[in-house]
Amino acid sequence: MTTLIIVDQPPYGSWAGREALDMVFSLAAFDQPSALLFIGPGVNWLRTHQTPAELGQKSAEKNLSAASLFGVESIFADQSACEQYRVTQERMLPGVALTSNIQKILNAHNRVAFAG
Amino acid sequence: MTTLIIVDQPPYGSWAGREALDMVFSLAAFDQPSALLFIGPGVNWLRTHQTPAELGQKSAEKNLSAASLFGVESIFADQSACEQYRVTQERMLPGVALTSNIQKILNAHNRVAFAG
Amino acid sequence: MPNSVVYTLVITAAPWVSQAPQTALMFAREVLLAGHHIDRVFLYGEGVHLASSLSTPPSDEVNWSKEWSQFLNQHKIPATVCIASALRRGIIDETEQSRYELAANNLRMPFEIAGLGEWVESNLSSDRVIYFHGAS
Amino acid sequence: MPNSVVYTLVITAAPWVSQAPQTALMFAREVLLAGHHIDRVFLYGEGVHLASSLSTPPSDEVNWSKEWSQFLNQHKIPATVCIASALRRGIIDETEQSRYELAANNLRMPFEIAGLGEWVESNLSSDRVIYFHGAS
Amino acid sequence: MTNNHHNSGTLHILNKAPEHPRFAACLEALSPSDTLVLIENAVLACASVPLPDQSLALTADIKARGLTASCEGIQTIGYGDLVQLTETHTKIISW
Amino acid sequence: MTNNHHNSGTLHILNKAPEHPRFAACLEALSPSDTLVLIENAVLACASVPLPDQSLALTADIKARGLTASCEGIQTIGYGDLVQLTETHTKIISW
Repeated sequence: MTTLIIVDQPPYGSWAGREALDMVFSLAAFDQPSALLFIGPGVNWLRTHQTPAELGQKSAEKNLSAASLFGVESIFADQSACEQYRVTQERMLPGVALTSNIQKILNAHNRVAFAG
Repeated sequence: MTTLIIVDQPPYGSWAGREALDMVFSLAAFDQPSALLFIGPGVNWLRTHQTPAELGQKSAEKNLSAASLFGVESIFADQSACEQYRVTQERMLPGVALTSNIQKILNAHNRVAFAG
Repeated sequence: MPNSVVYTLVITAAPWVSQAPQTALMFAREVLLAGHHIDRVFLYGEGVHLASSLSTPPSDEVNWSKEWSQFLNQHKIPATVCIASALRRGIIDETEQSRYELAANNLRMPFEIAGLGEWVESNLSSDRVIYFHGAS
Repeated sequence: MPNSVVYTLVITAAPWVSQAPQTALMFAREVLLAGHHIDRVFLYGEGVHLASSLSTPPSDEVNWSKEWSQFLNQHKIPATVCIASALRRGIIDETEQSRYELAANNLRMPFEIAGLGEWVESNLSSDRVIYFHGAS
Repeated sequence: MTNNHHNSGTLHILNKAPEHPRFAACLEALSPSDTLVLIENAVLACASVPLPDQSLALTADIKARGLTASCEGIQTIGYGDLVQLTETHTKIISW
Repeated sequence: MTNNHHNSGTLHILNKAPEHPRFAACLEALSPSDTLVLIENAVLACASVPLPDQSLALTADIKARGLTASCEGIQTIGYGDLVQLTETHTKIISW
């Protein structure tokens, strides 16, 4: 029973996305299947070349890169949001599955939650 | 020099509007001129017949009604937002000036702020 | 009771900011009235502020932290505050106070600080996990 | 200095929730570098959490409460926490602790608790009042 | 509200005002067999936007906001009814 | 960024993502003589929506979000430049 965590907030401006990732990492730590879905401005998590040193925050990109290492099953992203924010394939973290059918992703997971 | 405080959050779901009103009441308490502008879903503050007893919150309507008593100079509201939310004249708190030109209201005040 | 359902409630937004803790409390009361069971209440993110022992609203306003605490005590429902969310936001129990050599603690009883593992466990042991988020 | 400008900075969102306290600190440093003056920093609404003495982020993350407190101390800038916002959210100094008979206090130095009157006064005495809000 | 058999659709609990991006995201995610419950700020939608047939709204939130007259077209429920819906739906998403 | 005379327009400081209702409200309120500074989440607009000519964006926020390449069409500034803008504008609105 895979738990899907949805991220709809962009990184750096708020902590909501980081807290969503922590949920997914915890599921993985306890060997529970998990997946991530990025929608709306949340897809900005997926852009490469993030350099937040000047803000004094840790890299969201590095934070998310740990996801597949930690055993997160799938990382989905809304294709139209990626297009809107120009998160193109060559500027996107590897391993992201684009979808144009959010409803289908939601229906395929028994437990679906936002972090906040 | 009148300070204009803008409310764009509806009542009850968050405290932002109440904290905006507190700012206006404080200005009035120190004899400083103040005004309120309601935009977007913030116009739901202006609807009469609010009965929040079941929620365990104090009435936002009563909270706002105190504004003119406390010496707030003007209460403005975005006309199109009022129409969108069907806050009609007969269901609106008295003393609200409708505007279709937000820019003009903003330009007429030297200090303009949101509560959050 | 054949139709009894086991719930976990997760609150992710703070009182006096959002309506989430209020809605969650109304919901929780009806869960028990319907003969169901609340396995755990879990506070995450901004929700951890509900567990502050120092919240002091004006005397003519409901104290949602106190109301929640009374409800939990009365029905002996375990309530967990996520440790990572709590430490960042300055919600501290005696253990964390001494671990980090802080000047005070402010966790309201009966809330307890623990990791997200408790949430993971609730996901497994509960029939329903219901989230109460903020509105903004 | 003929072009010196007097600023008040108002922060209305919490650290580890929003970027507001970080942006405000970067801005404040540049204000002083430019030879201007900061009359007061005012914490309002969710911003009062910046004044918690108990915030304990992971050791590899910046502690924004501590950074702000050091900046204020170093430059002797008064910092006021709105009393109404603070009491509801459980940010308490010794005075309020004894007034409300609470078990602890958690206001970080040099922040002081006072009313919105201080904000009104800053509106009069400062050339610029700059607000730093949350992003959600 | 009285049937006790399980519903195969998803129960969506939405608390955001219609302007909030998550409001539109929720409505887009709704399947025909799903149920939508508007709570807190989301009940403001009763006065302002077209809602799908499978929408319900919390009475206490409607009354608080002075919307009783504006919400005549929508079925209203109490907190107990909401609990019952979470009982009959195995899958629930809070937006 | 170097002139020291006062500007009669309003300085708008915007930190919300383009989906946030306050983003649109801010852009609607902009007069031709005003200046708009995008900070924090608002710099995401550089990659996604058309912006008025009088727009500036904070470099640190652009770099953090990996948007340097996407923001070539917009003038970028540092925190010190933002301070200077608040010095030359007597009227400032933070959205």
